[in-house]
Formats: sequence, C-alpha cells, structure tokens
Amino acid sequence: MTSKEKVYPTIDAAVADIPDGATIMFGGFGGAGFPNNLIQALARQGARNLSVISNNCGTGEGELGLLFKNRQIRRVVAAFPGPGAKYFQEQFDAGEIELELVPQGILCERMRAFGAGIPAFFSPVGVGTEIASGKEERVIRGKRYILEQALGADYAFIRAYRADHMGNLIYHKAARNFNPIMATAAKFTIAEVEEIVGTGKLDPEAIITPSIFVDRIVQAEGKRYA
Amino acid sequence: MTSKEKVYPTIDAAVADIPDGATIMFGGFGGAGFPNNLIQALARQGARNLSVISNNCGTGEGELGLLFKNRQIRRVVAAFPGPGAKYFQEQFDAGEIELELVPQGILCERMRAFGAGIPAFFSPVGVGTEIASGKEERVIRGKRYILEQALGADYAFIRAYRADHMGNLIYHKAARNFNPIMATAAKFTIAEVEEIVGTGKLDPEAIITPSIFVDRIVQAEGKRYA
Amino acid sequence: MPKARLTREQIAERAALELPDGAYVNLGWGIPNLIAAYVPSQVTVYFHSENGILGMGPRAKPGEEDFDLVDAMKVPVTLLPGGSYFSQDDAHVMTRGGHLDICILGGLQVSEHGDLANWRIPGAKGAGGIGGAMDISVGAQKLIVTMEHTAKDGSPKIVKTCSYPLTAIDCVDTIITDLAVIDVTPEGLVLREVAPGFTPEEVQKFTEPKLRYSTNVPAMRLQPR
Amino acid sequence: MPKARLTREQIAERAALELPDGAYVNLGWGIPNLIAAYVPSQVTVYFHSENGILGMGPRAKPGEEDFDLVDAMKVPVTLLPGGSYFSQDDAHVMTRGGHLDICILGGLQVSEHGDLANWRIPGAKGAGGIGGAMDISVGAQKLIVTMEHTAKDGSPKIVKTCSYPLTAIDCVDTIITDLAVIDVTPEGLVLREVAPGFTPEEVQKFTEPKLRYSTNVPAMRLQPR
Repeated sequence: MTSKEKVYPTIDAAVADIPDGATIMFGGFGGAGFPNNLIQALARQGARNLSVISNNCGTGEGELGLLFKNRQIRRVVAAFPGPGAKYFQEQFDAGEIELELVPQGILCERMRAFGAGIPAFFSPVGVGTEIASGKEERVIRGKRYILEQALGADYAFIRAYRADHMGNLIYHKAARNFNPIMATAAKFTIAEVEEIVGTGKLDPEAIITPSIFVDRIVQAEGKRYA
Repeated sequence: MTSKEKVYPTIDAAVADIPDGATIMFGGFGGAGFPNNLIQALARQGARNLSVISNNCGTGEGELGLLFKNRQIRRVVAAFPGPGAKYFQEQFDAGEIELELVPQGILCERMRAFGAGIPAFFSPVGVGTEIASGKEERVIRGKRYILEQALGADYAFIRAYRADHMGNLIYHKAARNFNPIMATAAKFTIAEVEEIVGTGKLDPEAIITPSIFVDRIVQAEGKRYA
Repeated sequence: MPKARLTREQIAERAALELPDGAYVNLGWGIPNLIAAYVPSQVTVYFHSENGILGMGPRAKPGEEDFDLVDAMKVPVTLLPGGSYFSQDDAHVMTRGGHLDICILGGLQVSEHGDLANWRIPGAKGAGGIGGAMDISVGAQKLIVTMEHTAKDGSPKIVKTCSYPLTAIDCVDTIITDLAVIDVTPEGLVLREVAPGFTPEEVQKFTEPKLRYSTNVPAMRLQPR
Repeated sequence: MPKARLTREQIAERAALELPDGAYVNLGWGIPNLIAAYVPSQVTVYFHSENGILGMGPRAKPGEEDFDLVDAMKVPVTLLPGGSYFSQDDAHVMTRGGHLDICILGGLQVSEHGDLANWRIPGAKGAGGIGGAMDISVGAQKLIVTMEHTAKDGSPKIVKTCSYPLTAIDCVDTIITDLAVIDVTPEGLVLREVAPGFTPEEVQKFTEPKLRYSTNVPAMRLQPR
C-alpha cells in the first residue's frame, strides 16, 4: 500500500549513502535500545569525520564503541559518555575528540525543540553551573533561566521493536528511551527493528512513532545487545 | 494497591472544592473528548469568576457553553472559540469576557512548556501578524521568531477512555486531542473516564497519560457528547 | 456574458495534481476540503489532521459515524490501515516542525511576497478564531493556497500587500484559483497556468501585483497526465 | 577509637522514612540506590527512572532479567502493576516539570545555601558525565541528598561554598548523612537529628557552616515510628 517503499533489504544497504561529515543521532540508554546493527554496518561502511549525538559513547567495542575504535567520530554531544567508553575516553584524553556535555533531560529537550520547530527555549537546568557558561541568562517570573538551542541532525539511527511497512513504530519496555525523540529531530531517520509486520497490524492507539518520522526500516539481526 | 485513593465516588464530589477564581483547562476538540460530565457538575457547583483555557468555547449550551450561559467565566484563552459558541459570543461582544486568542499549536506548546518546566520559548508562529504584538522578537540562525510564555492552570478537567485505579489513562481515537497535554500542565488534574479498570489491566506500553499526572478519577455517565 | 471561470470542485481537482506520491498532507477549510476526492488513483498520500490523526480516510458513511473520530472540521471520518492517533501537541510537532510535505489552505488574500491572510475579515463581528492555520502555514514544506481569484465585489484577492489580518508572512509557495496557477518566487509572482479560455492578460487584470509569464502559458490541467 | 557512624545501609534506612505514602520518587546513584529496600511496609511509593519507567519494581531475579528493562544504572529491574513506559524526553518532563514529589541523590558537596555538587571531582581524569542529575535536582518538589558526612580525608562535605563543579544551585532541602539529618532553610542549616551516640557539637565539628539546633536534638530514627 505504501507508495514510497521504506523497507530496505539489508542493513548495509540502509546505511550505504551516509556521507563523511554527517551528524548522526543514536538512540539507546544503559545497554537497551541501541541500533547495534546499524552501528556495525556504519563501521563496515566507513564514513568518517562524523558528529554524533548520543547519551553514551559505548562500552568497549560495543554500542558506539566500535565507531570510536575505528576513529570515525570527530565530535560528540552526550550526557554521560560513560567510564566504559574506552576508545572514546582515550581519544578524548588525547584531545582528538570534541565533546559537548549536556544534561540528559536538556539533551532530550533540545532534540524535541528541533523536531517541534522551536529554535530555542529557556531552561532552569544548569543555572549557576558550568553548563550555563556562555549562555544567555534571564530572570522570568522571579526565577533564573538559561537559553538553550534546538539540536537537530542529518540522520537518526534508532532501534524499535516492531515496524509496519508504512514506518509506524512501537518499542519494547525501557529500550524506547531516546529513540522516539531522535526520530523527530533528524532530517532522515533509519530504524532497525526486530519485526516488520503488515501495514494495519499495529494498534493505531499504541503507535509511538507515527510513520511520518521514519524514512527507512530494516530488519535487525540477532545482535540485540552489542 | 494505590495508597492515595484517586477514584471519586461521584462527579459532583470530584469538583466540589473548585474555588471561585480558579484557572481551569478543559480538554476536547471538535465535539470529541470534552469532559462534559465535569463541566455539568461545575455548572451545578457554581464556582464563578473562572479563567478557562480551551480550544473551543462551546456549542449552544453544550460543552463549555453551559458555563458561559451561567456567567461563571470571566477570562478565556482559546484558539477557536467557534461560531456556535452563542453565550460566549454574546458576552464577548458585550465586553464582559476577556479573550486571549492563541494559535492552536502554540496553545498546545505553551501548555507543554509549562508541564515540562520550560518558562518560555521562541516560536515561528505568528511572526509579522497581530499575534506578535507586544512580544519580543528575535532573529535566530537567520529566521524571525517571537517569544511565547508557558501556560499553566490550577486544574485540568479532562476526558479519557479508560483509567486504572492508580490514574493511568488511555484515550479513544481523536478524543485524545488536548487531554494528555493538559494533564501535564495543571497543578491538579481531574479525569472523567468511560471505564475504570483494575491496576495492572492497562498495557504499560500503551499508557498515554502516566498516573503521575492524574489526581482524581471519576466514572463518566452516559453524556459522552453534550 | 463573462467567460466561465473554474468551479470550486475544479480548483480542487487541479490542486490534487500537486500532491506527489508518498506525501504527508494537511488540507484546510473550504476548497482544500474538496481535494481528497480528486487524488489520482496511482498516487498515495497520507492525510494529517491537527486534532491528532495521521492516515485519515474518507468521511464516515451515514450510520457508521464515530463521533470520537472527527477531523478538524468536526466531520466524522475514518482511519486507513497504517493510520495513527496522537495528541494535539504531537499533531503540531508535525505542522510546526516541518514534517508535512504539503499543506493546502483556503485564502482571503495572498500578497506578492507570499503573505497569507485567511482567518479574519476586518470589521467582522465576534471574537474570530485562529485554529491551526498559523502553525500549519509556518511549518509546511510547501504551502498551496486555493481560493477564488477575486472577492465577491470583484476586487483582487492576490494583492501587493494584504489589508486583512495576516495568518503568516512569506509562507505561500503556490496559488491555485478559478483563473490561474501562480507560483510565488523571489522574483515575484509567476503565472504558471491559466484557466481554459483565459489569456494571461485577462488574468493580470484581476490581479493587483504584476505577474511574470512567458509567451506560451499552458491551460490549467484538470486530469492526471 | 572513634565512635561508630551509621553505615551506608543505615543512611538509606533513615532516608526511606522521608517518603510519604503515595509519593512519586526518583532515586539516584550510590546510597539512594539502597533506599527502596527500606520503604516501610505501610507506605506505597512509585519509583521513576529517567530512562522512561514509572512504577519500577525490584531488581530482576537472576535468570529472569530482561535487558530491555533496565534502570538508569543499567541494572535489570521489574515493572509493578500500574507501571508504564515512556520516552526519555517524557521522563524528563516529569523531572524538570516538578512532577516528582521527592528525589534522593548522592552528593560530593552540599553548601549551606543548598547548592549541590555531585557529578565531578575537580581534576578527575576523563570526560566526566552529567547524566540526569541536573534535571532531577532543579525539578524535584523535595530534594534529599544522602552521603557520608565527611570525605575520605576527613574534610567536611557540607561546606559554606562548594568548590566542586555544581550540579544545581539552591536545590537541596534535606541532607541525610552518617552523622545527622540537616534541613536547608532560608535561615541556614538546621540540625534536625543526630546519629545515635553523637552530640550536636560533635556534628558541628565535622561541618563547615554553622548549624542551628535546639537544646534537645533527637537521635536519628532508623525504624518506622
């Protein structure tokens, strides 16, 4: 029924056209909901000089770790790179990677703003801390706030539980995390999913990411946890 | 299991303590999802001098119309009061009601901001129109925006399909509309629902309004459409 | 006797040809609301309604209405397979966030700079109402306005500067009327097609700002090519 | 031999008594993570995890883990009846929007004005990480910090001004340590309880800013009243 076919035959095909220098969001938190198949395909594909937006920066070679190991990443926006992010930490210590550290909820909110057409918003988070450095501060109704900017990307790589052929998505438990918000904040969203079902098979009341936010779908392989 | 009992025995009991001068949000759009039972109970209860936030202002005596007929409302924030809002229109023409007209998406976004702890945000909507009057304008990354303020309320009166005893809610089709966002933007949310089910009976993946946003639940009677 | 302009249905029929396969689309009040019936059979588009529906289908048949499933005009509609429900704020993430490919709205006036006025007649009685049009206008990837070319008193609705309260500035990409298809470009208004039987010069007469056009302006298409 | 301060488990046990029936609660890393086990049986509270869980239950039993259901510390947990899943942005609508009744975080330093430092030790190697603590700190209706009263070198962690990078200013309501329960008030720090066997004067010695206290400061409660 869908006229623009969104389902891709292979994971490698789904990431084949990612250019060097792209900005990519990666879903996932605490080991759950990372698009590990897409990450591994991007490692094979070899795009370099990437900017990435992700809560974490991998665990060893797992999750985003592989892309750091391969030195494909130049710049990071993250809330908690993580002590297990061995390759990131090494390159950060060596001054080879640029890092913007963002409070986790503000990382979410800046992406939501982008997806919602809001260019900037005032926030109470980080007032009086080093996070406020260089940001406009304003008192609104008696409280101090700082101005935060919307955060978008060229691509979102996300992980979902089920997709239909039209691109509607549902997630699994706490593997939902950053995936839905990133789908709204990228120009182009690629989802790896555990199962692809016929259009109309998902409950329209329970769809979390409507098809309008999804450009490409691909069946994930076994590697749920990298 | 819930220690703070949220389920109220009658609709009148659920609105008994609304004070004069309260600011109340009302869900509903296009005839669907209005909390008509709560509205009618509030008419019986008689609170006056109310400020209301609602997309529409009623159709005849239906929906919010009854509260205007009873002259319980002093101030309105709305996107589309509606030509059928007879009592509102009469009192507006007579200068008896103060109206703030807000673009529909910005009405939503200002409520979401309040619920999300965001005091103000820049918006592209209404730039160069009378909506921009008196608002700060700023060019961000080459585009013009105006500053919009968060919009909260003392109470939200909402309509849902099913609740569990803990206060989790799901909705029915396009009757969802403003109800979930208002639940996040009011200090106190009262939901009339078609059915109350045992805690644990709603699919945790499909809950639209988590219990944290709901303070009081009451079984709706037959009057789904006023 | 004046020549016959297009009917409202014919404006809708022409506008339907602007919908590319796979597009996510919002249709506003008035003529736009007639367009869905004219989408060419080989084209699939997905209709968005700002009260929280994506993949909206045709109007519900009499006797099969669900009044919890209405469109933004309160009309009972249906949901197609693959459709979804969401809240009004999420519906406007889609409008304002630039996720809709094409939006088609009615118009009272359009300026040569692409400003749109469509929500209020100056001096009208009552409170008026904005609805979702402002959010839709600023966010649409492509905004088409469908309307009659002139007002009831014969005055042009395509003007140098809108005198009616504005909906959004610099937002209209294309105007489709009962006389013409006109693109708003940085160089001004470009006459792309004229109604069958009319000349560019005749269309110019009913249009306040200057139109640019080539020597051979084709007639408005009314059937899929 | 120095007197025995409370253990980390006893700090958690005391902190659990601050949870009122029906509260929505977020617990942070460290000592707060021990608190859930000590909630009195007659009290029901709902645990929030910033990765998108409300109504989080105990850790999953060995062999029953679902690694798609982990808490903010990557530990496989469970969901109680009435729990729900949502996205990370919605989870932080709850934190920042003031919807959580009580949040309990670990601390490196707390100032007499209620400023909290808990995310980075100055001069530490590596990139550091903020996580959700900043959002949680500014939004909590009530913020409790649980920590040891002094650092490993014996220096006070309750200070006039934090020297560590701040998490949030003016956010802490109550400090619960292995020596005391202290409320942050507009008039300064008020010593509410002292650890069994300690005097207010002894607690003051381990605390940089001046504590206010009455002549009879009760001992810290460790069981439900």
